[in-house]
Amino acid sequence: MNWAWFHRLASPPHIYRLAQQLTPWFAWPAAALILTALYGGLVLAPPDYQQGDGFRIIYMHAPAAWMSLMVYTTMAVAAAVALIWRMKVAHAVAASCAPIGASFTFAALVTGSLWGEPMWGTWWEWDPRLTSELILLFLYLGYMGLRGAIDDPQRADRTSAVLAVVGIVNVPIIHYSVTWWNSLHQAPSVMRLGKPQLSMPMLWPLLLMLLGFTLFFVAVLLVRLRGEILVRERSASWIREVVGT
Amino acid sequence: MPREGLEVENLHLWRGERHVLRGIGFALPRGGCLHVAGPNGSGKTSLLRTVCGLLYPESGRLLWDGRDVHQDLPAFHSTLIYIGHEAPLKADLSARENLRYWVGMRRRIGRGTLEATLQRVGAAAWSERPARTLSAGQRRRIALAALSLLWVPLWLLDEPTTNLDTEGQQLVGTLIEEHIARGGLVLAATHHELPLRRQVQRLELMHG
Amino acid sequence: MKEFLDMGGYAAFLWPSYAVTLGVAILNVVWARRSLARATASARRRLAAGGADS
Amino acid sequence: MDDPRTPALPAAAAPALSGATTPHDAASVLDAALLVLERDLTLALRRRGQLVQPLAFFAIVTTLFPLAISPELARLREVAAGVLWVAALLASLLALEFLFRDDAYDGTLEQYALSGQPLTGLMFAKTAAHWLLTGLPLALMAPLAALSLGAPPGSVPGIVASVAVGTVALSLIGSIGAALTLGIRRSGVLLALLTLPLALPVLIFGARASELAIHGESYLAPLELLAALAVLGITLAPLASAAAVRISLE
Repeated sequence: MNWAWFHRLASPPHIYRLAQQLTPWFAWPAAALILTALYGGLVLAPPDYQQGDGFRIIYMHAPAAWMSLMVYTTMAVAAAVALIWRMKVAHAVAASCAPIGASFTFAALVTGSLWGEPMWGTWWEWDPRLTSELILLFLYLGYMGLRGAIDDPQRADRTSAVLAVVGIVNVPIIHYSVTWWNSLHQAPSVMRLGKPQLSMPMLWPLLLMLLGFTLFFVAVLLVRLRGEILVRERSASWIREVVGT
Repeated sequence: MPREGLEVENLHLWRGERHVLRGIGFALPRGGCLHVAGPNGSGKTSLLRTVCGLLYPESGRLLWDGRDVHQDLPAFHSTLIYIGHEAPLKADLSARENLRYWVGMRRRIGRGTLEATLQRVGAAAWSERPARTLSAGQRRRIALAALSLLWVPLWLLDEPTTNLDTEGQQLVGTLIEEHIARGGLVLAATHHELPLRRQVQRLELMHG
Repeated sequence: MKEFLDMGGYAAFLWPSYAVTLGVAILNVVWARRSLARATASARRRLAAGGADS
Repeated sequence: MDDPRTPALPAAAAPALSGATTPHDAASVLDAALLVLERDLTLALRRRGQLVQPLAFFAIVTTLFPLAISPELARLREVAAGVLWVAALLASLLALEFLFRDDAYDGTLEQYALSGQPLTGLMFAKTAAHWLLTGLPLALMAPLAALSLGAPPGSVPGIVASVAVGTVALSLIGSIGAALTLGIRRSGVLLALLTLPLALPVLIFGARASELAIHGESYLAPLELLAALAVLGITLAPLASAAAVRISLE
């Protein structure tokens, strides 16, 4: 099989320029979708019959939680690709993901807690989803800590890539075990951080929001990716072109 | 047409920001010895570690008997022994135990062979002492014993004569010469001269 | 308008959660741009220092 | 070459020198793995002090709880399983720092990586040695700690079984963390940060199994889950730690 096209496609200068060109194509639609979804979620959607207007936190909590997992998955897939094919660009993708994912995991925890207070009456409940989210934050912190502790950039890339892959194998196991544990100890009276019954006018802003945040992630990733590629690239010829001396 | 032995083509290696190896190339046929020379920090150790597959080069090729070694590293590894600055010895094990564990992982060795080799490198007298109590030169001699016990074709030696007395250095020379004579390959990195009776190929590395 | 801001009594929980999430989003844009700028600057410095390398 | 002090090698030691074919006396993976295991056990027995440290730590931590909570056995019994498992987790974490450190320092890992033997198998042997030296003793000590926390004698088999199986998984997960943090100075806290989240399922299932055993109920379900984790760890963890070790040598 001829891999030449693949290598050309994945070559740092090509990816760099592609990232530069594609960024606005993700950034502006992301902004438009998120603004539309905000209007839909805050104004058009009717209050929930049980949770009243409080349910509207879902328009922030769900995208943040979605980002936390999707970004981790992206990071782990990129890390695996980078390890297997020794692709520098894939390492750059993985490295770009971590801070984005960690920050949204943090947001998911805060919004979950803010949602929990009116629903449960406490700021923190050992709800399985919040607990998993907390562990995910620890996984991100471990990844970033490991990366930061290794001086040699290539070794930092490859070591943290192994951790990302190990982590993604563990994420479903952790989630399962936490759910299992919770089902043993959960007092039945406490309401779960559940999805309210969403009618159509409540649902579409949520879907737009999820799509908007996904595009937003890609846009931010593309910007970060360019920086990470520059850091890893030593061939002067094309760098001079793009950074302009 | 595949050639026998080791071929290195246009090797480039980066360590972080440093461009350590800049287009290194050489061919080492069966029965050949290459003396890698150069000042400290010129990349001698990096070259040896790249050749044995511990470091992955940025570009360039490494061929063993005409095949790219990175396609089957374990197979390539079973044809070589690499000895770094320090002999990999456990302080709490005796010289003999160290040798048995080190070599035994790769080759079943009989007691007689082990004793004869210890005798030959002049280690018989202190082979029961824990490695902790051995001098640097004695530790080197254990490494020499491993070298002759393993019986693999490709020797990668980093500063093989360091810490050895005159007699020990002669032993290194003799071992290398015997190895070449039976068709082995030796890649020795040292800024000293190799204690050999004849001239060998030389690769001079410059400051990186 | 006041009614909208009050959010049926959930304002104290709802608005902070919007602020945190959207704030994180905006911070991400800032961080990303800053990290790109830093990488570009360091690439320039590297080129200026030892540009002959290929 | 005719130096009298360097007699030629005996003929038996001189098979044909060949790189392409495997010599008839090449050691198999199993030979190599058993030697690694034997070597680690021998070394540990020569350094008994290091061996006892995690166990002493475990004993001290489990002693702290009655002092911190209450001497009432009835109250302690409620938390006994949790105390036991958190202490076991921390004790096995403590022992992890030694898993690869000396081998990395003296060049042994390098020789493992260059031995031509699958590094995965050698890592598995090292992890097995680690379990024999920490996990197994912990499992044997756990019932004593449990009894002192008010667990009934009938719970002993369940506690031994759950700690024994659980520490297999802990050793395997820990070996990944230890391999990833190789070459990092003062890696202790980072090692904990990497390992503890991954070890969470072991803690959950293990503590549940011990709790059920203490209450005299069937602990089979969580024990099976623990065993599943251990099997998964046996298949995947040595791969990951071998990869991490190779990277650490770069």
